[in-house]
Amino acid sequence: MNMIYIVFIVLLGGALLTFFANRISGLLRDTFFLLTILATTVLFFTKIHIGDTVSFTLAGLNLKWGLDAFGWYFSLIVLGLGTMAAFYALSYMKGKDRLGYFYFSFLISILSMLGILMSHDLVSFFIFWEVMTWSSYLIVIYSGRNVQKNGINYILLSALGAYAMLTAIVMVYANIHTLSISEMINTYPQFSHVQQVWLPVLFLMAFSVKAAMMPLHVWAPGAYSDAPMAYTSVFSGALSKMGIYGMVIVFVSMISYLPDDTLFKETFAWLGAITAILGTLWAIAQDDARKLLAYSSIAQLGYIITGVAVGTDLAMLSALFLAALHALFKGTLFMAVGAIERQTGTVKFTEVTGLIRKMPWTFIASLLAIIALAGIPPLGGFVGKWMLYESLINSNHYILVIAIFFASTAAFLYCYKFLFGFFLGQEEKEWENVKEAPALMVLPMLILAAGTLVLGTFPGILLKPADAAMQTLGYASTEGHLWSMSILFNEWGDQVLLRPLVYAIAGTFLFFLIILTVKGWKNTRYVSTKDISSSGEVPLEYENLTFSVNFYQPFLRAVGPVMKKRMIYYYREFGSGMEALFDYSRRIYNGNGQTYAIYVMIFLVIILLFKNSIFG
Amino acid sequence: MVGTPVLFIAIPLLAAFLIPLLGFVWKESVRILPGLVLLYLLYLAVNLMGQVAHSGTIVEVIAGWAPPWGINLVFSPLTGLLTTLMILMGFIIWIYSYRFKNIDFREAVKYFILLLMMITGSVGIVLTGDIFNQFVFIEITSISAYALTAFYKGRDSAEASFKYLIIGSLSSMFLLLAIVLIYSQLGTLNMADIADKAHLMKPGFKILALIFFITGLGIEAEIFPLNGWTPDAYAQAPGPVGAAFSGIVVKAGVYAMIRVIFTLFDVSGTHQFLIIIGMITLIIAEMAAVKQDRLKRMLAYSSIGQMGLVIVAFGIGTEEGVFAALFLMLNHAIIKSLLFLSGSYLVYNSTEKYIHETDGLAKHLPITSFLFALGAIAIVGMPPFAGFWSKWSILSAAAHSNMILVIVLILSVSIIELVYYFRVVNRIYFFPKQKEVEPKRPTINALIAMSILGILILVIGFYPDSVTGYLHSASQSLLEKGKYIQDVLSTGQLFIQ
Amino acid sequence: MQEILQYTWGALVSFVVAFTVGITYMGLNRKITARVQNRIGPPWYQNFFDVLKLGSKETSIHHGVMQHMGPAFIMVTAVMSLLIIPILNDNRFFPNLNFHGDLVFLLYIMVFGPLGMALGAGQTGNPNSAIGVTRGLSQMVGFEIPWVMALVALMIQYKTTSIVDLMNLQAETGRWLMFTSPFAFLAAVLAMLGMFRYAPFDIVGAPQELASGPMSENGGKYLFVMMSAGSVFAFAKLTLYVDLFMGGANNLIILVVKTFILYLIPMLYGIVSPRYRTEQAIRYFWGWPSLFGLLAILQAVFL
Amino acid sequence: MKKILVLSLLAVFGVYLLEVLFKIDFGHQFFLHGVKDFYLTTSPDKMGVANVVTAIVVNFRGFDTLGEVTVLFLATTAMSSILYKGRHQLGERAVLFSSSRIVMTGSKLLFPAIILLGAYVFIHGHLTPGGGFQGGVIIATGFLLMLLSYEDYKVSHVALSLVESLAGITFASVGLLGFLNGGTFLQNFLPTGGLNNLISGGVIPIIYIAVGFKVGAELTGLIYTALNEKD
Amino acid sequence: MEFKLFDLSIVEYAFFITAVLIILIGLYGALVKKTLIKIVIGLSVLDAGINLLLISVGYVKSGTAPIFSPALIKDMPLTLENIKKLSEGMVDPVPQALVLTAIVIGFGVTAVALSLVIRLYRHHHTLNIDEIKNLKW
Repeated sequence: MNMIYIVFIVLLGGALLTFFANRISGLLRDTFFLLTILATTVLFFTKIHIGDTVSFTLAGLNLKWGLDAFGWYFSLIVLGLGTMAAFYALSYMKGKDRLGYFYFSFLISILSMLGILMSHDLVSFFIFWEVMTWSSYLIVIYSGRNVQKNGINYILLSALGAYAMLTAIVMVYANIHTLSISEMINTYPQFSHVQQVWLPVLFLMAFSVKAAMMPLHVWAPGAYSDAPMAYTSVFSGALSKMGIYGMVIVFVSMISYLPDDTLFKETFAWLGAITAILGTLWAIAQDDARKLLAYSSIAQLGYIITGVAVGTDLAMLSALFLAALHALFKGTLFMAVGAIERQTGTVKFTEVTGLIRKMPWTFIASLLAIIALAGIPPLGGFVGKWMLYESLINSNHYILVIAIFFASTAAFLYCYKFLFGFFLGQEEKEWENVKEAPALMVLPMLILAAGTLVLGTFPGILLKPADAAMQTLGYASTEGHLWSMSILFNEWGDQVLLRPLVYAIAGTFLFFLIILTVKGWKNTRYVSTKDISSSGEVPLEYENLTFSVNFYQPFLRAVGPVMKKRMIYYYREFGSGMEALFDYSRRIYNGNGQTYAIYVMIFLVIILLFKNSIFG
Repeated sequence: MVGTPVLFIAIPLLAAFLIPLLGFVWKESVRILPGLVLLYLLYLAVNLMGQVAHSGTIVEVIAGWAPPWGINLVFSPLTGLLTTLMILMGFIIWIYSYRFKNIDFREAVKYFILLLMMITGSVGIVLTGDIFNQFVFIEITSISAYALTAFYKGRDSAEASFKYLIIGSLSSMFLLLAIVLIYSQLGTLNMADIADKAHLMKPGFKILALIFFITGLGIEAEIFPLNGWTPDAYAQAPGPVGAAFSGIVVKAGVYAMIRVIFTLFDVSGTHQFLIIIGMITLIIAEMAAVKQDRLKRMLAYSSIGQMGLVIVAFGIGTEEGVFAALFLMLNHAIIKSLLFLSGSYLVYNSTEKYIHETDGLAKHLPITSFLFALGAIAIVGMPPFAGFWSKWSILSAAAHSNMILVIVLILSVSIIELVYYFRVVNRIYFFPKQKEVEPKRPTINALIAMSILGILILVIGFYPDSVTGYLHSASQSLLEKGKYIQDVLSTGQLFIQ
Repeated sequence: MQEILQYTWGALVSFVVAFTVGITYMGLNRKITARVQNRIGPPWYQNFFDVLKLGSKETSIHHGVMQHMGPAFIMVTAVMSLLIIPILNDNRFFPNLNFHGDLVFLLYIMVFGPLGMALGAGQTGNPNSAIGVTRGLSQMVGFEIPWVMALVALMIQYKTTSIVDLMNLQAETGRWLMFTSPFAFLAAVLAMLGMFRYAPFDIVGAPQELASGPMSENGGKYLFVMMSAGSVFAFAKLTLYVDLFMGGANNLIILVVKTFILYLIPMLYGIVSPRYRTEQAIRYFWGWPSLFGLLAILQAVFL
Repeated sequence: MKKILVLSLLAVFGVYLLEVLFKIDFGHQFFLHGVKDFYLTTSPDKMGVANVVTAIVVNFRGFDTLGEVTVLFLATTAMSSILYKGRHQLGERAVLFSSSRIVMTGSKLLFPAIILLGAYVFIHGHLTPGGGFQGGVIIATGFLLMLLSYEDYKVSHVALSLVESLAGITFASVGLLGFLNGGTFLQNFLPTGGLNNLISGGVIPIIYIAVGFKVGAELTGLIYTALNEKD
Repeated sequence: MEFKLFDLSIVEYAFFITAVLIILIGLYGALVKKTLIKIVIGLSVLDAGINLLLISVGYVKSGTAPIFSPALIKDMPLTLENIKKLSEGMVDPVPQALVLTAIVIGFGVTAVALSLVIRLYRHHHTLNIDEIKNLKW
């Protein structure tokens, strides 16, 4: 039996075992869960090699699964983050109910993501896509909060996208009578012009939903914040990347054939940029950490989409790099929020402050992740951002680069809000007894955060598989030309040597940190944050010194007009309008049997009157 | 040789006549006998299916008169498939309703007779090769359905039943008119014979007969303006009967209509008409379902919508389209029955059957709720459950016929469908339970019945090949009109006395 | 090894130079402001004493680890930008890391400091610090736009992202970019007003409103590091402008003269200006300066 | 408004229906290959049934008749199911008539004659006009007459359902016997006898007698159920 | 055959016209009348109309009943030719058989309908169909 089958069987079987073990004992369930994900990871990375394929026939359709370098790159994200989140989940979910259900959905969603990455035909791609949708939907509604709002929004938009994709798939199938993705890509140039335009549009609709692109992003804030954080890290870090995965394929294999005057790429790049900007602005306005991170995810995915849409070597490389990196730091951040939620019971910046001394490890992980998110040099985020900017400038997207830059500058605001809101500021009495999260939660965060640190200096570790992935897509190898282990080049030949820069930064930082710490070490003592000089007075105990409400009021006032109405407002208007229409339509059934009989006669008479035109 | 198709009619009739008698002897036999009959028929159906797959259509003449003079039963891959499906659904519904609600002996006698007859009538509609005989079976089915709709006394069931009856009477009127028109032209009632001679009819007769057939059978097939009775009847009938409606009766109605359109009259434009009418049915029904506040009405509207989809798929008219339609009929029978069966335990003790009464029942009825959720996910076409494959086949059939608009409409409507199903599932799982609701634990029979359906959904979902072979031969047999005529008309000569 | 020593040596020397010049400029600023306002003002070397005083003061309290790290972050920014920005046209004397003076890297390392400062200030628990920080960060989003526009305009016009390349270009042609790309220069200079946080953009640490904003709670060694970093960073920024727009400098004296002339712009503008509120400041930067930036890009693309 | 709508709908319907019907050459069936000729010749020739309609009803289209009987059976079942109110409420007359002695006596006199007429009609179904249905209806009128005349007239439910079921079973079993005899369902397996003899036509009289019993019992049951309905 | 208003042949179609009129009257009753009983009556009338139509379709001009009664046969030997000759003068027996079935079915439906009316009256205490609208939308 082929290893590919075995991986899927292990995952499915493990999921079911976990589900049923829940009835027997919690320990057994946890063991199964952990074993399943570990076994999958190990089997996947040791036994399945790039190039392996299996094919079989189901319902008269030829289905083919296999692994290529491109899929491998993304499965790295999925399984890496998935494993970490699994460890994290063990501790995070402890004591909650319906755990069998949660772990089952978790594993199934991992399975579906691997399935997507290994599908070489459209039907299994779609099947796994839908499985991914509902398995993640199950987790979104797991908490039972706002299911009717956020859950439905999620499933609704996902279905919208999935059905758009399904339309495209059947169009392809009807045209070329085969479902193979590579076949579709090969024959794409021979499609009619209308189809050439519509196919990518429909596919991209599906992918944009998962990648939370404007204007299909409205599900994301709710869904991300409603799912348990152990899963949201996967959700935002890995699952949304499936959208990116699809987008890359569509852009490389279809849209690059379209004539330039269709403005396809431009539109998409701009949609990505607008997503980034709006996501950032809305993230700034949030008081709920989960929402903040959700909007931030939208924004980050916006960068990635822009990179994909621009599609030059460097842009694509940056998009792939950012995709992996986003998994690392957003995974960390969601986990951190989860840890805080678990330890304090709230995730509102307006409620919890000053945790830095209570949860130092969480803070360190968050700090690293935030620095990576902001794209500040010594960490991995900078590498991705640098490549993105350079690629945009190199490929003459001048205004786009400004837009992206605006978004990433504004991102500092919410980055700071995250750190300040939770960790800095006043240490309130209410949170005096908060403890650091258990090691099983902290370690995954730290590992992921360390990943960003390593990648900041040696991006080549990740760029190598990314490069291999791009070669699968038909790009030439860019190693040595655009990147090496720790050097980045742009397409004009300018370069950034990361190592000396990082060493210099680290050296300076440590030097001054040591100076600052050592100087007067003995005499400097820690005092409570209450003990401050407020206009020359020491404030009293009960004075409120926490600044967290209306945090960025001036800024939001400046960008006010943009943020007057959220996109979801228009969706809601549309939705309620439709529901009113539906409600009106069902009044046809007015309850009177005679009326129904008259309908029968009307139907008959209409057909009789038009029989010549109906039955030619 | 385990039997012939006529046993599908004869044995249940015999049983139905026997049940009152046996009731005098042993009361429990009233409940058991229908099950035994159905079990035997299931065995028979499966055997005959194998035989048909092996050696082609079985045509059985009645009373020894060859077609077109006598009545004949046709057990082709298509009718055999539908028969098997109906018997299977009937058997499952029997398991489910073995001890459903606390009805006394006298009621049980009537309930099981009527249920058995409804199933038999539907099977007869499918099997028979005679147009008037089909009418008789339609009436058998309808009368049992009226009575079963009005079975519960405490509700507005009589109202629903009366509406059904008015429209059903119109339906039988139209059918008879159509039969009159055909007979006045051709002097024959055998379907194969009519199909063979249809070109001899004056065009006016042909079109008018077709229109009457479409109207009359459209009522049974729940086409849009003709389906006023449907939601009421589905909602007011006992749960298993609702399942039987959507799993059995409607299927028979659709089959009759499709047989008329595909085999009897080959009028151009009918297919487009089917697509349009099916589409309207689909859209209106799904729209009406969204704002329903009663569970069973919602399911009923959804059922109408699915039937519209089936009709659209038939309207596509290609082998793929017919395949898709049959697949959808199969899946819909299984899934919607599961929804009705599990749904009626979710609103078991309620009189109004409001959706909000199901809030938070997942904790109290875990398996029922799970099966309902499974059904909901399956019916909206989420892979890897059964509904996906039928949706896929419809879409690919439409795509092969270049009906992009149809695809888009079907999918947009699917989104609506998804919304209202998931809303209900969410309520069941995540809303706080209403205080005054007293959930009733399903009996072991009910659990078995629902689980069988759930397993079927999974089996078809994960391994669609288990049914696609039969469906393909069925769809071919529907489209091979000449072969049908030949099969029926050539068997006869041997049997003349 | 020798290279590393050389770099370190260069870094140290340039640090000292930048520190001295920066502090002097600040002193001059105080003096000139005072004179304009008809006061006598402190002597120009007053700031040296201030810094020395702060450096030698003993700090006895702190509010947590970020208070140590914040100033270190700021210092990193200052030092790194100094290392990246070529100080003189001829690199031999100050052979820093400027052999790849990449503009995008520079842009990012320049926001490292504000973030560090914000973190350090946040740790202190003083609400005024946080308020100041939010204002500062908001304002930063404002002025970064014209600033980036100007830089992008330069980059695309000359197809390079390296400062060194731009300097060489000016040296070869002999034309300063402030004349060949006047809109970029205008945008950059207007952005510089915000960068220096002098009036009218001084709401971040407005003493009358905020009791000195982010800096409150920081005294002694912290303020010492911050002040030195600030002065070094100020000099680095001015040098960058000189490098980019004014042809760089061949020796230190020319550099000092050019930077001082440049420094006069925010200083004088600030002296005669009232104070903007944060959102006014942001809107200001998104108004004319950004328009200039846009024009600069258009010029770069079409001319 | 509704009336106008309905009238116009009906007008259109009627016009279209008549338009087609007028194309039929009334009284002249023009189809050549219809089934009726076969029936008309085969019935007396091969089956020994003089009444061709009976031959059609019971044999050629006997399956329809089985269904028809089932419909009646279902109608009684349905009616009693619909009107059933619980185990103790049945058996009381809802409608009471006070008839005069003349009516009562007359009914008593007429009743056997009616029953006899009914029996005659269904026994001679294959020879003369009439048959099981007609005979059954006549029998039922006899019971109706009694029920109308006597307010305490009772028909045994058990007996009714026994007759119903047995008659139904007879019909179905005769059909099955034909089947088991090596032929097809409802096939004649008895000698046909001579035309216009009482004992002729094979199974046809047997079935028709069963039908007569069944229809009589069912119609009586229907009337009885409806009469016993009490508000 | 064309339909002319003043053609005498209209008499020949009296059966059809009457049948259709009865159908329409029945339909009118079922569709317009408010009382449940009247609706049921309408449906019965409708049935009657259809049955009449069905019968008249099978009519053969001056045909006899399809019964080979001794009076008809007289002393003719029952050869196939004779039977054929006799049968030519007979009306079509098939519609009669069908009508028999249709009547019974109509009867069954009417019985069910009436029992439903009883139930409805018991439940709603009215026979007006406009007031029996608990189930809608």
